Amino acid sequence: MKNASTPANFWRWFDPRSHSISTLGFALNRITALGLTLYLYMHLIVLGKLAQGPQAYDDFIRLAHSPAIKVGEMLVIAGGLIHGLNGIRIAITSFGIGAHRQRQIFIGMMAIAVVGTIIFAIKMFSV
Amino acid sequence: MPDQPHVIVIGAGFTGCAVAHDLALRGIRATVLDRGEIASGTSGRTHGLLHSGGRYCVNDKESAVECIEENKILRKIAKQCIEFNGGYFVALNESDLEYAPLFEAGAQECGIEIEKIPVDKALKVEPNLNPNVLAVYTVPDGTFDPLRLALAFAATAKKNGAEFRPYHEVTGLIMNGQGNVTGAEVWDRVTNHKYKLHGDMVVNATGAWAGAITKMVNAKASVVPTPGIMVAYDQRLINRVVNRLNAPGDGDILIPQRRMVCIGTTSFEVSDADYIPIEEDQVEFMYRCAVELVPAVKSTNQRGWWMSARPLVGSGESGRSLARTFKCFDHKATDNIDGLVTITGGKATTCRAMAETTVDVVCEKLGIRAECVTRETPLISYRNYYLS
Amino acid sequence: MNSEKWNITLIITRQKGDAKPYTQSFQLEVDPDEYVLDAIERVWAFHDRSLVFRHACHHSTCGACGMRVNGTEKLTCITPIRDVTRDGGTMRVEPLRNFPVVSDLVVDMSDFYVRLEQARFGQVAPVDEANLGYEKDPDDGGDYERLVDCIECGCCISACPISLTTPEYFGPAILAGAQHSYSITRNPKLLDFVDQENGVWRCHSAFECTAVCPSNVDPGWRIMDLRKRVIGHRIKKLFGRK
Amino acid sequence: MIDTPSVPKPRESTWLWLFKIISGLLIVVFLGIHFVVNHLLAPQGLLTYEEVILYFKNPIVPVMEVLFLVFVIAHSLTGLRSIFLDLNPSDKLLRAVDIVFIVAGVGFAVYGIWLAWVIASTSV
Repeated sequence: MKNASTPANFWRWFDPRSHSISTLGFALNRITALGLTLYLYMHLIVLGKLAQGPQAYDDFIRLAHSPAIKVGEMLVIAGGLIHGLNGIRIAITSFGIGAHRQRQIFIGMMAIAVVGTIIFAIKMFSV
Repeated sequence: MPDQPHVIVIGAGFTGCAVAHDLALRGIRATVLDRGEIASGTSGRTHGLLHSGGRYCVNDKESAVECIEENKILRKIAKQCIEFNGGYFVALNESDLEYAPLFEAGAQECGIEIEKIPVDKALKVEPNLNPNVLAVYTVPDGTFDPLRLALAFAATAKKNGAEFRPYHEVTGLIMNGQGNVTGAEVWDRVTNHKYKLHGDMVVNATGAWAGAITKMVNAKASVVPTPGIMVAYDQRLINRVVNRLNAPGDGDILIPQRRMVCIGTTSFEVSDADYIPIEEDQVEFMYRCAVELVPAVKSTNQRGWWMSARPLVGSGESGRSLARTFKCFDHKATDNIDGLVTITGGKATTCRAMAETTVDVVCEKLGIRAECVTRETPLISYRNYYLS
Repeated sequence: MNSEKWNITLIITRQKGDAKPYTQSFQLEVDPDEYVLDAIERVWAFHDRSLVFRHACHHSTCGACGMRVNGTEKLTCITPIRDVTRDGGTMRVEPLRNFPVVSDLVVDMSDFYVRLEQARFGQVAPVDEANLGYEKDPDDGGDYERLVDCIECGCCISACPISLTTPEYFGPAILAGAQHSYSITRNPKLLDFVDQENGVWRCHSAFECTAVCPSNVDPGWRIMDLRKRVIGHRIKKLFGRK
Repeated sequence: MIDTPSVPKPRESTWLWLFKIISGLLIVVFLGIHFVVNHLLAPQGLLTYEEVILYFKNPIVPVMEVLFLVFVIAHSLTGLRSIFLDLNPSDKLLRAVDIVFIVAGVGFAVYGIWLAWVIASTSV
């Protein structure tokens, strides 16, 4: 292959220059995927405290009420919504549904993600 | 084979590629030089009409016969590059109708299969045709993809041993002590270095630029670069070529290509074909011509306009009356310079025949006996050109 | 077209041999309705004969002149200067991405052509083999989508974020070509060909290819359709049907 | 002439891709169920140890949570593998990563099932 790939090419997908809106979906999907994976395994480890009895868990939950963690949770919810809704777009277009309208679907999905995140934020911070 | 004769072909248009193809099949080593890539000059910019010969069957029977013969051969050997949907000659006024009997007689004489079909039938097949059409003849016209036709010849030539050096510009010809051409001075524009290339013979297949090459050795080639304008519109309104049924004139052929229709063309002479500016009024004129044949052009957007410089042979007469046939000059005979053969004139449809004639001359001069087999040799896929 | 004149700066990426690429600027007076390729050709004709660029038909039927103009893939022969810059503005022309550069604005498309050949995509076809697409909505450019309008210009490969990451990825035109030839021939070998790491699964639905295609082709949709066909074929095979 | 080549090692095939997509869609479904169940059973949120233990008393909950976990792990690892392919690993490296992913996936799934079992069997 004359145009051989190098691991450095991996970083190229962060390059946002002159791309149409659906590429944003691609980049967002990758970034949220990495973020959510990180969260998932951290979350699993944290839940291990449940096995250590009430003291360990409740101590942790108290810690979780700090604003920093709340913002983190917001990010997880936003990331989950973006990844999930964009994933639905990729899935249905791959099965031949709406491939001609994917751009509109993408915009619609992202609008839902934004609205969903706002609703969660209001709920979370009003408690 | 070290003692295999070596021919340098200048120009990688239709003619140059077809010459290389023919040389390779006859066992002659060919090196093709072009300052651009394949078909970067006139060839790439052709209208793309695979002529049936109908256009020339009244006034230029020699060209018409060449066209129909080569039309049939190309459809056989280069099917991959040709969209063969047929074509129409349509009459739109009394003068066109008066031309019809001449057209019928000419077509018959030249062996072109034409058929007069009812107007309503034609309108059913091509609903965008001018509804006021008075008479319609079908002809075996087709459209070819200009770049890919040249590439198919080049690919096959390459497979058979020819070498292509694109972006290698010939800056001079090498002469020996006897005043004969023995090679070319070349400028490799990719790496920006210059070198000399020696050969047993140089074929000047530069079409409209043939005069620029022969001028390097003070030889003559009576070629007149005769550009014409073409304009493309962004909808595929017809699937068949639509010709105006009349003596060849300006803006009388409308061709479907990809998702477009293209109208052409005009005819005027220039001295240098390197850059030809577009004349605004010609674009508007083409638009009016296109609308006359297919009124729906009004609802389209212009997609592109371009100029293409035909290499017409002969001088002193105006463009339209110059014959569309080709000419092969052996400069030994015309200027007493050995080792240089110029092929020019002609049209894309007849490029294989032009190559055959040229290589016949080359073989005779080199004392090689080899039959031309390009008529029967199918071209391999054009994409193979890019295989190293 | 009118007699309006613009002064623009044309910035061209140059590269010779193995030397490092650099940019060169040219001040040009242009008609804004001229095409970008006309300006480039004029630079070659009147300013610098060493400029190497690929071009043939000058009306979007051959696909030789795909380049990046101000960061977006354009077929320069049909892109009016008016669409990409303004009077006094700049016009930056670079070679396509994701292909090795031969020189200046020319890229090496041999791998691309080999893969198109492997996908058995024959793209000059008479009418009855041509209309295998769909009727596009008027607000999406209208007209009928036909893959035979693909001119192999490489714009989709240059625009594709996956091709940017992985040159081994087949890329939009090739997968679309495989979809087209499969819908004509039903040759299961084509499905095997695309059912792999660098094939149809690598696409991540950015649809850049469809956005930049100068020829009204929708490779994105065709890749999605090909996925559906590969899945259908695999499931049928799983249940022993061919 | 160039023929369509056959591919001996697809590295990513229909099945893996289909698995990724379907597990993704199932996560969406389970997440929906999770929200509904959560809302019905614990409208105040699960903020204390006791609440969690009580929540897990309903037999639907551990089953749902475990299924959800399994699909999330599967989806995350197949997804990570896709991203890893962008680094153009050699076949050997990819095989090693596959093994690590399988071991990690099974490990986390077992751990999650154990955790759910511990919680469900704990009494307040």
